[in-house]
Amino acid sequence: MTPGVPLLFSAACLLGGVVCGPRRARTWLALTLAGAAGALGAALLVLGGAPDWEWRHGFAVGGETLHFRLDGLSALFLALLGLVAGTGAIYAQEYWPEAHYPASAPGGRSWWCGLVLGMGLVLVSANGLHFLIAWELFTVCAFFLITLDRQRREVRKAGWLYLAASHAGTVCLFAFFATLAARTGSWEIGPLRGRLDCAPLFWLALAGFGVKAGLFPLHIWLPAAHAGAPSHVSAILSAVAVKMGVYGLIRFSGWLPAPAAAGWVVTGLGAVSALFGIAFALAQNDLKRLLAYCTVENVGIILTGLGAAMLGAAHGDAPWGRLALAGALLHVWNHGAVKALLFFGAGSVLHATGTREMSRLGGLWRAMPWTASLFALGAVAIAGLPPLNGFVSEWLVCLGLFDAATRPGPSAWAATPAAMVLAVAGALALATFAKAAAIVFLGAARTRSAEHAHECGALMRGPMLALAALCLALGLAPVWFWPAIARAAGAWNPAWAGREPPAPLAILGPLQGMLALLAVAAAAGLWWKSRANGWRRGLTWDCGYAHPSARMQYTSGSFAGIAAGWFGWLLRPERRIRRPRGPLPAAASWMERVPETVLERVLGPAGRALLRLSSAARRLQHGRVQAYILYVVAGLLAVGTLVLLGGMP
Amino acid sequence: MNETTNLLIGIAMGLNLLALGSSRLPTLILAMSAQGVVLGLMPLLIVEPPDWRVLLVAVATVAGKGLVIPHLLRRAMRTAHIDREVEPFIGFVPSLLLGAGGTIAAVAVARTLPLLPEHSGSLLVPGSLASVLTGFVLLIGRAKAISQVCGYLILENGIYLFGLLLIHSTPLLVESGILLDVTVGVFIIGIIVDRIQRAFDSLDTRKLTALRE
Amino acid sequence: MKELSLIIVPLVGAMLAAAWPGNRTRPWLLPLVGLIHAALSCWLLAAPPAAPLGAWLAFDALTRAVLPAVSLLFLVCALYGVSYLRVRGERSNRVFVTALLAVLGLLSAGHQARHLGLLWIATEAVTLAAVPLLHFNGTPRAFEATWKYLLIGGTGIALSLLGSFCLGYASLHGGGVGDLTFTALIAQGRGLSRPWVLAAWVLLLVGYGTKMGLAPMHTWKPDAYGEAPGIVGAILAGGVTTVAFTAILRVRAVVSAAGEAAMADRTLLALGLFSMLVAALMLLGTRDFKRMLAYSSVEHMGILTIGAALGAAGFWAAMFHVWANSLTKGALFMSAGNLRRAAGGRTTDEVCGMALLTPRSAAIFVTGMFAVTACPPFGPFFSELRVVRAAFETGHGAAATMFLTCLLFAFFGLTRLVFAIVDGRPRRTARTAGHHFPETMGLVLPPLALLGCSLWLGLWTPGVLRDAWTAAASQFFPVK
Amino acid sequence: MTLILDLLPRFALWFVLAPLLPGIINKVKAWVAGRRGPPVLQLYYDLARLWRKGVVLSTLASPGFVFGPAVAWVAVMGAALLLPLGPAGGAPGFRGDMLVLIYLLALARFGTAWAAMETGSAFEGMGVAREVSYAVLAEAALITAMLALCVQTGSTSLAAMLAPAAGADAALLAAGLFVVLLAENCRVPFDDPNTHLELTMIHEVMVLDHSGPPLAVILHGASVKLLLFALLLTEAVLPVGKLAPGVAAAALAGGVLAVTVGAGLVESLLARLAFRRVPLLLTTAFLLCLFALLMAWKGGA
Repeated sequence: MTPGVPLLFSAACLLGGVVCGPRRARTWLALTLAGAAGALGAALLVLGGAPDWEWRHGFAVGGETLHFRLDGLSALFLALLGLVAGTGAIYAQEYWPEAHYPASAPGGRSWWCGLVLGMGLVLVSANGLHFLIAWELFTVCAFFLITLDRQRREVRKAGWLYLAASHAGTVCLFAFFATLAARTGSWEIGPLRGRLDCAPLFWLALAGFGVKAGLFPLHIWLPAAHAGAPSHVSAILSAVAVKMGVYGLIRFSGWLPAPAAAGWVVTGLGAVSALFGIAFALAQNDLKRLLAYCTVENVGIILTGLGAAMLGAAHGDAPWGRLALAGALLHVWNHGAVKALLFFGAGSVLHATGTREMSRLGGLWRAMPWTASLFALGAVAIAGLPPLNGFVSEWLVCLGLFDAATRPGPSAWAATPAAMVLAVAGALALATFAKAAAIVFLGAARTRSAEHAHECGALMRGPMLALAALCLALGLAPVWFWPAIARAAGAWNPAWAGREPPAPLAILGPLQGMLALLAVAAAAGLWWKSRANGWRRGLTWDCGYAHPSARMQYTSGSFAGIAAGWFGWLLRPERRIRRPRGPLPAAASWMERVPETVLERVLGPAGRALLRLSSAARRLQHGRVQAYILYVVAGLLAVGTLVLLGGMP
Repeated sequence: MNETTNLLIGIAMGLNLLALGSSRLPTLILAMSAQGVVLGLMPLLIVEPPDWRVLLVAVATVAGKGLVIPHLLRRAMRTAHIDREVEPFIGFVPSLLLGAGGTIAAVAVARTLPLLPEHSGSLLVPGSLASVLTGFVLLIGRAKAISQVCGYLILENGIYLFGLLLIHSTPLLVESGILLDVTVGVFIIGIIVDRIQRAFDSLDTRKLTALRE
Repeated sequence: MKELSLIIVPLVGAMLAAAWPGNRTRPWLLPLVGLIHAALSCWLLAAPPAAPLGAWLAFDALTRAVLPAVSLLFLVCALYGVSYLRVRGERSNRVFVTALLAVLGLLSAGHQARHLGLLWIATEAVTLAAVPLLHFNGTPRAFEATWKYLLIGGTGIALSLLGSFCLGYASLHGGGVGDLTFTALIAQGRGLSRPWVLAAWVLLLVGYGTKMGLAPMHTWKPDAYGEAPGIVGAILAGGVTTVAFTAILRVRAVVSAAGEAAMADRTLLALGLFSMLVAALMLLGTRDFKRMLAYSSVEHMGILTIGAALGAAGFWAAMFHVWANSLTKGALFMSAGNLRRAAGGRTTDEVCGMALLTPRSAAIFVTGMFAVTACPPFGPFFSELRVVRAAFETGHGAAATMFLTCLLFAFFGLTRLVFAIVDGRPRRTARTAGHHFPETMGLVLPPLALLGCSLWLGLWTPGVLRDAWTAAASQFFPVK
Repeated sequence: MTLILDLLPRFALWFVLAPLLPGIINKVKAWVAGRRGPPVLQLYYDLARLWRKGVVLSTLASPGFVFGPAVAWVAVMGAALLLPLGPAGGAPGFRGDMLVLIYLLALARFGTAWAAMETGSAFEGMGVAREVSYAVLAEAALITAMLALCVQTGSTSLAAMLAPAAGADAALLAAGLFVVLLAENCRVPFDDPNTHLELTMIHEVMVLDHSGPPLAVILHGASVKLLLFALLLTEAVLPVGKLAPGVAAAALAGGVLAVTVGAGLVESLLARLAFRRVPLLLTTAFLLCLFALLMAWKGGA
């Protein structure tokens, strides 16, 4: 079967979903699931070995005839899209039901299908104009999804920020595609590796796609949007929408010749994103903001891999480049699955307690054992710990970097610091997720709402279980997924096509399996032994405090304090402290907020300067007609001067 | 004939200065209408012998600019009970200086422009430029709506003067169309001035600044 | 004959309206005439008549490429106007309907004029005919806006008259007979006297630029658009400005024939970019959503001007943009009018929560906002992207960068303002006003139809339009 | 099958020998202080006793309180098995196994941290916060050391990396790794295993609430980790891969013993650092490793 059939089916179902979304929730769910399954099916067909699907039709949209293409690279992202779209749709049934959100739930369903459709079209478009249409379609749909809860001011602000930042990126893409079209004479996009004059365009793509990908320092929109959006939306945003930016970068770095410095810059930006993203994540108190910053980190890891791959490609298609690229591509999947799982988990917590602030949570494992254990699994995976999937891809990327570092040559100079930064970022990620999982789920409940939490229902649990299973599978049997990765890598650089997995990956799988098995066995054994020895329950000893109270627990701020302090120059936390004074101190308090530094310290002042300029310009429109006529005269003189100056040869 | 036309144009330029220097609105209106009449007579001098179409244009101009429009403006002035420009944006002395300087500059600029031999000795181009400039100074520098209308009309006079360069080649249809448009335009301006007087109870454009950023 | 009917039918309609006795039935003349006009112009679009060379009035390629857009816009506005005037039943609409029809007739004349003087007459007449439309509301603010419109517009139009004379003199001085038809002027070409051509270009550009609303001559626009009824704003922004634009294009052709194409393009580009910059800065801070539309119009006039400066491809894109902008802007003006009346205010200080109060108009307004800021798949996206591409093709990278930056800033301003109005909870006073003003089909369907047209234009630009634009482009940029 | 046959004896070796090291350190400290000190085998006794004891569980704790130590122990053991034992070589031995080793240590850290956080105790939270934070710097130093070894040998497999001796940079590497060893194993000057002031502890404070078999597993895991680092340091510096099996075994044992004694001496002679000075020392270790890397590069080029 050609992949076109499920794709067409999928598009039809999603269109149906857009139409019937507002009215019929059940039909919508069926259609969305069918659409997601269709997309997934098409992607798996291609990844499984079917030839690239290419389809042209004389029918013109916007003056350009239809041209679609599904190759290994787009199929890789399409599979992720199908997965998250389906699970998210199910999750939303319980998380954002009509009964609680009568105003926004119906619209939300249509936007969801629109978003999925838009992203799908981005992936299969082989025409720049259509690519841009689909790009903007999904951007706008995502905006309306982020602002589903638009009665809340913070959500509206976050939505606008997203829209504005996205548009800034889109404008770069306008320039990118327009220049590309101007240079090649056609809107068609495809492999142009020989057109060396197109190489500088990569910088435009980097800026345009970098905004969407959340590359530091273009990530400004990301935390607020992810935190404010409903959790199923956050999940698809982080798992897939952000990856569209990554897709664009990978796609066009593969199709266009890259400038000489591109590999260096991408590696550097990736490493910086990874480090700073996770530093910000560690300092957050808002669970969903933490996850959002963690997305910045993971995109950084992916791009570090991509940058190394570009360096490798530039240095005679070095094999280590292939390793790094494979790691980056696999990390796209891994991060997608894990981050969707984590956002679903965070949504479950939010649903049960009504707050995202970690300092108001705690001890949730008792009420929500499923959510707690699945979130823990996700935390281990995203921190890149064996035996789960996050480790496999990070390991591949690092291996590529290490291999590059051991070869003499200039690329070693890029790979070595990148490897070190990734290691540090990994350690910080561990701290971040130890904190997130522990503060939220372990210990005692810090507030009443946390005390009275409840476990989520089957419709929310099911998608989480599915994603967790996928994480396990990706971690324990990476070799199964290798052909897909190899296919995508071959689409990026034909020199790296080839299905045989790199030798160490074949060993890593069984090793991880053994490790998992042993861990489970050891855990069970220790559990059994402890029980056999006899146990009794008592208050936390804590060196003898008689009345440990929930407020004495370490909070997210105190947990992150040490490491966040090292990044104080970057994070610039705002503190409001009332210290206890005197022998009988009044109430003391400590409030800390970690601002989005780039947004509030850099773009904020720049924006205010722009607004000042604007208000200066607006003062010229002061209502006196005499001055207006003076402006006409001034215009006359200016044009006259221009003509006179131009007249002089 | 150049001497006579130049004399008339000289008078028109003098009237410009009168319009710039006077604080009294009746004087301003008078200067404007007198200029209109003077210019209206010009085609009769330029085209020899004057044919019926030139006659028509001349009569229409004199009637429009010399009679109808001044009448409208005087009426508006009377209903608004104003006869003075009190606080202009550009004072009278600076206006005069600007006007005089502008006139000199107009003569200077006109010298550099390439002209047909039959126009080379004429004051048509400098006169036209001087009037346009005067019109702009009045439009920019005066606060009363009536003064601005006068300024606009002086601007039109200047353009009319320039149009005389083309009097041989412009077809009647175009000429009369232009004339009609100008007349209707001024008529409508008159109506709006009247409406403004009723709506704001004043003709001071300083009060017309509600629409702003 | 059909060409002349385009002018005569609306003018006859205007006379009929002036004489028509019934205040309730008179508005139906608008769609009637609009329909005839649209049918005629579509017919002419599909089957263009031969344009005689020396004629003063002709339906040439440029007219064919632009006038049907105006016609279509007018038809939809007329349909809206019927419902609108029913809402405003308390006022006599005799002058309004008459003037509106006269504007249509004069616009058609202006578009077809191939004589500089005639073009000037038509433009001036349109300016004057629009005056009663502007102060239809009869408020002091409306009179103030009209005053400014008249004075600034009058100044501009006077300058363009001076420019026309200069061009005539250029012909005389160059040894011609002073024939002001474009055909003759272009034929004289390099024979035109260069200094006078340059002077004429400056004056005509600034003069018609004032009419078009290019910065810094745009100052009348926010006042006029802000105070006029939405439908008038739509016709001013989508119709009257296009006459001025085509006038500039025709003059540019003369200047180009005189060998000054590079200079003309440079000034057009500078003026267009400056307009975009000013509009973007204004949009960033303005708080009044009707004035916002005016500034957006300034921005789009800048885009047209830039397109006109970028050779054949840019010209083609500009033709496209005339259509896209007219139709989209029309939808915005109408829905803004609905919002304005339902909310009883116009600034963000007074208005919010319109999505709850008038959901349909608000949805159209938001969609139109996205459309007009070049979000696909609406028309403006395609046209603006083509302008950008043309800029890169002709090596104007810096101009394209500035163009895109201005677009971005304008987007910031527009979205901020629009969402401030649409989101949130409506104020109590506005809620009661909303009950007096239900969204009837007649007030919602026309803007929706325009948006539909904009969408259709973008996604499936009809072949006949492409042909028309190509023909216009090849008329002005003959293939060497 | 051969793999398992190969792994089993090594596992036994690690399992049995590891608890010896803390005993040696304590003995050294006692000698320096002029005391007799606890027997070298003290930890064995402790472990055996703990293994038989009952467990007190905090009312707040979930099953993760018990699972955490188990996972951590498996991870440390796994990491240990990846390390080649000189002549015995690395059992699986594949490219990139040194990264697996580092990440397994991280997993172990996650396990113990998780278990500590279970109790909701402020002290344990404090310990975990310190542990995971200082690990960031320690890991930077460790990975740099690994990079230096990789660059030197041109390989990313532990067996190949550790076979030859480190070159000119051996001293730098040894110093850096030694500091990392002290930090990762919570020895003086980073932590004081013998202190009773909870506010100043890292590792010990994390296990405050553990008891019985879980505590035994934690303590055993800690000793394995100590041995692992000692061995890593030794193998990085000595050319064990190039020696005859017997000599190599002796060299290894001697090296480990020297490192252990060194740790004991440091512990006797130095006081615990103030916490705000800890990052400084770790950064110094990182810089030492970085210089080693640079020298390795220079040697390679």
